[in-house]
Amino acid sequence: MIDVLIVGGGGAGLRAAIAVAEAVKAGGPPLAVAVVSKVYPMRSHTVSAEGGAAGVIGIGDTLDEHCYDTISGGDWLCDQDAVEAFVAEAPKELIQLEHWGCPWSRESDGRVAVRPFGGMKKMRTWYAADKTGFHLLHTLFQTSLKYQDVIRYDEWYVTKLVVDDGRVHGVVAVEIRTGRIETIAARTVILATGGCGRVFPFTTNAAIKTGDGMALAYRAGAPLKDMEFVQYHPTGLPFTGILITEAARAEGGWLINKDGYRYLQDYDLGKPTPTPKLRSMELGPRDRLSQAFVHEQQLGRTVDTPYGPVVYLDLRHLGEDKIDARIPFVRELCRSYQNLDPATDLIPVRPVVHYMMGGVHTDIDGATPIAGLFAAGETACVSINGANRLGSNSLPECLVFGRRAGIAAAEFARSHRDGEAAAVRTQGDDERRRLERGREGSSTGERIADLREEMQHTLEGAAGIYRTGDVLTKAVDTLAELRERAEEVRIDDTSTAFNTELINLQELHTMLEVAQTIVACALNRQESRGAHQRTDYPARDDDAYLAHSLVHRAPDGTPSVGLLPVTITRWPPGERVYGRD
Amino acid sequence: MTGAYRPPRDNLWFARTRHCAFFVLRELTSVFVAWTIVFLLMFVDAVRTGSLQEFGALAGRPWMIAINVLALAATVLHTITFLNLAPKATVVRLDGWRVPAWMIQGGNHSAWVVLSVLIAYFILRSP
Amino acid sequence: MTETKETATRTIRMEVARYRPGEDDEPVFQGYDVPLMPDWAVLDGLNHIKDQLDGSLSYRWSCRMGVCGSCGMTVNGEPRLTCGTFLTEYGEGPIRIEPLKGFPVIRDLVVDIDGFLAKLSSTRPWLVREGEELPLTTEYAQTPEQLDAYKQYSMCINCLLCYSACPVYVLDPDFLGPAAIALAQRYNLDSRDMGDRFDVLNQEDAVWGCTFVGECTRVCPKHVDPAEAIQRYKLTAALRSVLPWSRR
Amino acid sequence: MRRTLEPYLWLLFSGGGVVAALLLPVLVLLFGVLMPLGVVDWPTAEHLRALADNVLVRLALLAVVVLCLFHAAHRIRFTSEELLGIARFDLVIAVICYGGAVVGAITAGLILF
Ligand SMILES: Cc1cc2nc3c(=O)[nH]c(=O)nc-3n(C[C@H](O)[C@H](O)[C@H](O)COP(=O)(O)OP(=O)(O)OC[C@H]3O[C@@H](n4cnc5c(N)ncnc54)[C@H](O)[C@@H]3O)c2cc1C
Ligand code: SF4
Ligand code: F3S
Ligand code: FES
Repeated sequence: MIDVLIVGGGGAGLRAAIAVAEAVKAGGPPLAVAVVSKVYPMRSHTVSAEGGAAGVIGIGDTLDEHCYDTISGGDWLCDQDAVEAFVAEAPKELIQLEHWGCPWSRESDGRVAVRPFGGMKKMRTWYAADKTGFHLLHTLFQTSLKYQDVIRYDEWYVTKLVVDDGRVHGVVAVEIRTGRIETIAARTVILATGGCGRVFPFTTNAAIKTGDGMALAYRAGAPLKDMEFVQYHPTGLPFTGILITEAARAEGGWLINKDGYRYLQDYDLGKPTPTPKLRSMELGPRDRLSQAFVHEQQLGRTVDTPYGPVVYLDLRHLGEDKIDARIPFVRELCRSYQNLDPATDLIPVRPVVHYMMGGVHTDIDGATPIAGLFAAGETACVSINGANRLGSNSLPECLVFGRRAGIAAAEFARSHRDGEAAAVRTQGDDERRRLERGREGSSTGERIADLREEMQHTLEGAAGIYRTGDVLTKAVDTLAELRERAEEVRIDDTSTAFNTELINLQELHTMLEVAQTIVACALNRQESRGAHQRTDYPARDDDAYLAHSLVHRAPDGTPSVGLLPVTITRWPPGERVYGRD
Repeated sequence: MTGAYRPPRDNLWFARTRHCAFFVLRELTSVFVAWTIVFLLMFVDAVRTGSLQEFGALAGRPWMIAINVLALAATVLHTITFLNLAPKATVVRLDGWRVPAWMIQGGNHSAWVVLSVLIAYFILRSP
Repeated sequence: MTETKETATRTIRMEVARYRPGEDDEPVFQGYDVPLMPDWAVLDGLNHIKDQLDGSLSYRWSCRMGVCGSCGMTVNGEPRLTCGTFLTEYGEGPIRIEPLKGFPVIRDLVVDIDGFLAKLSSTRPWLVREGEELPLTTEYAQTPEQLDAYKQYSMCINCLLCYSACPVYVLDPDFLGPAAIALAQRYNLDSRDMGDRFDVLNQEDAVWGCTFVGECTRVCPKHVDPAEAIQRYKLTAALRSVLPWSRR
Repeated sequence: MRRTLEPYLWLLFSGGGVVAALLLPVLVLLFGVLMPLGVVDWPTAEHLRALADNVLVRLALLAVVVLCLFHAAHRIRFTSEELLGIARFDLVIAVICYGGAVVGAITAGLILF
């Protein structure tokens, strides 16, 4: 019997695991803590975060300013109590990571260095060159090795939450290596499974980001929140979708169109200055920058490539030395994947799906409405990101709420020491039978990949940067039909050992489920706010929609959307102003 | 599940890549280092027992010369590889600045040349 | 990934090692023809096989940007990250894809790396402090020069190409190996670390097993230079053995 | 902690490597190639004797011989194990290799002193 079972070994999951292990070390009855992850923890997608992690340390910066930037960046859809807690704890978490050995970049006097970042009024983004997530994840993973009591289920894929009578009792998981299907009983479960960028065709997200945790919670009866808010990052490499970090602009990079013109000045984002200015031009928020791209495209001022229209990111004026010192990974990526050198060439870029603001609805301690079930990291929606996340807020989010969820789960496990429910075994058996059927093979039916592609293009068409009611309505039908077709797919792999086709099939199901919630929420929100832009409802409508979307799974499996008020503490809704002082 | 596949030992691993072959060559120079020492000891023995004549005759045999030409090639290879790799173990930092490998290597090779000239001078200078 | 608008007129042959436990006694090669797209990495070729030709092929991948470390395989005899190795590097083909050498093969291109994780843990790869911790309001000071002293060794993505390339490891799986030692050195050389890893590193199967083949450094995609890390620790350990009062 | 002799052997190996690198090529070149070929003349017996009678020179020679032999023994030990896959007999091989070096060193001592 596991006390705290964490699904996911990325930034949020590992931080939660260490929090529980430390709580045990600090005294009280011992707790069995386990991390289940479908990849080895250090392969989790946190590894690819580049730019940095925000936390107030600089002189002349205040917690309130970080709150305000976050809330206005999120177009007032953030829960302000959560933002306040987040902003207050972020610096502590970043220092904690420093104490664990994270190689933060430094000032010459030995203090941690900070850099500017999009939408932030002050310099408060900590960074480890441009491999922040990589260093953060490896520091967490290596530190977690110190706690030998943390049980690890590496390369186990969770397919189901066992929930009975409103309370979680564990998970059903496949050991990928052997194909063994097991029910792992647990007093509490923390979902830290990351985002779902893979429901879109063109994304910075890794293959593993298929929204599993969201679907697990949703199927188990927990609501998802704000699923319509999908962040496009303005600068992805055209073929691969590899991210060119915002740090490239923070260090002084320019976005130019096909005429070499810094087009952002036409979109109320300020006037061009030779050196970067905070909260202005290239350092505006991501939603606004990605929207500007679409307008440029409509004006015919983008450049066509085999992989779609692009604009250019110009880093040439920064010079080789600065590029190598501050953003070496950008240069490495451009050289290996785009065959160009940013010191001498323009980088072609276009907006790319990057981050999910929405996720499993939780309170400020990561608790979901299902007793014993918690969520943290990108898979959760504590509502600090609102309608648009600011770059460098999400790594600290993983840390702050990973820790909070860990502590809350430990607390819950200690106070609810009752045993497992009878339902656990039957639910586990049903799930095993279902999965075993997926290994029986089938030479008829469509290919998993084809359905996946159809889903991705449906989403891109309907829930892209700009949306409209008609297309969304059609997408609802397409997705429903795809779900049916996904029940009868062709299966080539019938073996038990490392059967990745079985996993891909489960992922297709979870992605379809998540895709339906995205489209349903987008259809329901008849206004434009942050990353959700409806051409048929171009204005923000605070009277009707200053509220979170909350989506439940109806008994027939379709999403049913409602609204939940936003928590406002000290910052009443206002206009989002960038580049104007 | 039946077990994982464990590939058998590859007896020709050193022939699979140029780099591995070169590594083995580098290591095998040690045989010639040993030979050179044996040869030198024979020489010193000849000097001390006054049998230089016989030694000279032996050293002049064609096969002996052939071996020593090989030994020369091997010891030179040893020198070059060994001096080039030395900076790996000895990272020198001056005031935080890391002395680049090529400088250390350059220094090593210069020392080699100077020492060789000195030795040749002491051996060859007429008394 | 976006749909490729250009259609490939040419294809390239990929010969992929297949091993199904229980069915095969040893790996067999299976050939597939994939479109020779100018931008495709070897991994894109594998994904094409999996998606369109044969769903039963198993291999690991995730980030496809050279940072998660999961897609290492042997490509035409060389250990490579398949997401960063392009089809066009191989001219007319064929391209032979095998699992990383030196590890037990679980299935097709998937190898067992648990041994490495155990080794990594054994070197205590975390920051060791003694005495009072600073409160969570202050960081330990570290100058850019002090950061530089270990930074290179902290870049390891655990892709294990170095193990696969190291003949010593392939011949003797007990060898602690390049990446684990480089990561131990990453902490040893960190100005904030007070730990001591002499007991683990000064072993015949640890630094003394390395005969400085140097292949680890040559194949490392992240320029970690594990060969250097190991030789440096040999010097440290040797000096410490003869000068017992010198620490580090 | 298990004690190991490896650091000491490695120091001998490295020292020997440096000495061999710096000194051996010129010596083989002169005594093994150029003199036997008659490109340069052999030095006179007196000159050589005078050199060899100098205690410092003899001590230095002994040091060179010992270090180089250990260098070679160490490499031969590992290379033979790697090439032939006989690492499990390491103990025996080590005894043979380093034993050879010790015998060589004693012989050198006898010749020199
Ligand atoms: C390219 C890129 C750059 C970014 N840069 C920044 C940045 O500079 N600053 C910033 O603040 N944020 C950045 N982000 C966002 C940030 O990195 C992510 O939001 C964050 O890392 C998510 O962490 P996580 O712990 O929630 O999930 P992940 O790190 O994605 O981990 C998910 C874990 O869940 C496991 N898992 C998932 N499903 C299952 C299942 N069914 N069964 C078992 N295990 C499962 C996975 O194995 C994995 O271990 C970036 C994101 C991307 C894609
Ligand atoms: S040292 Fe280099 S090759 Fe080895 S695991 Fe680390 S990154 Fe990969
Ligand atoms: S290849 Fe192997 S032998 Fe040493 S230098 Fe690298 S670990
Ligand atoms: S897929 Fe992540 S390193 Fe290649």
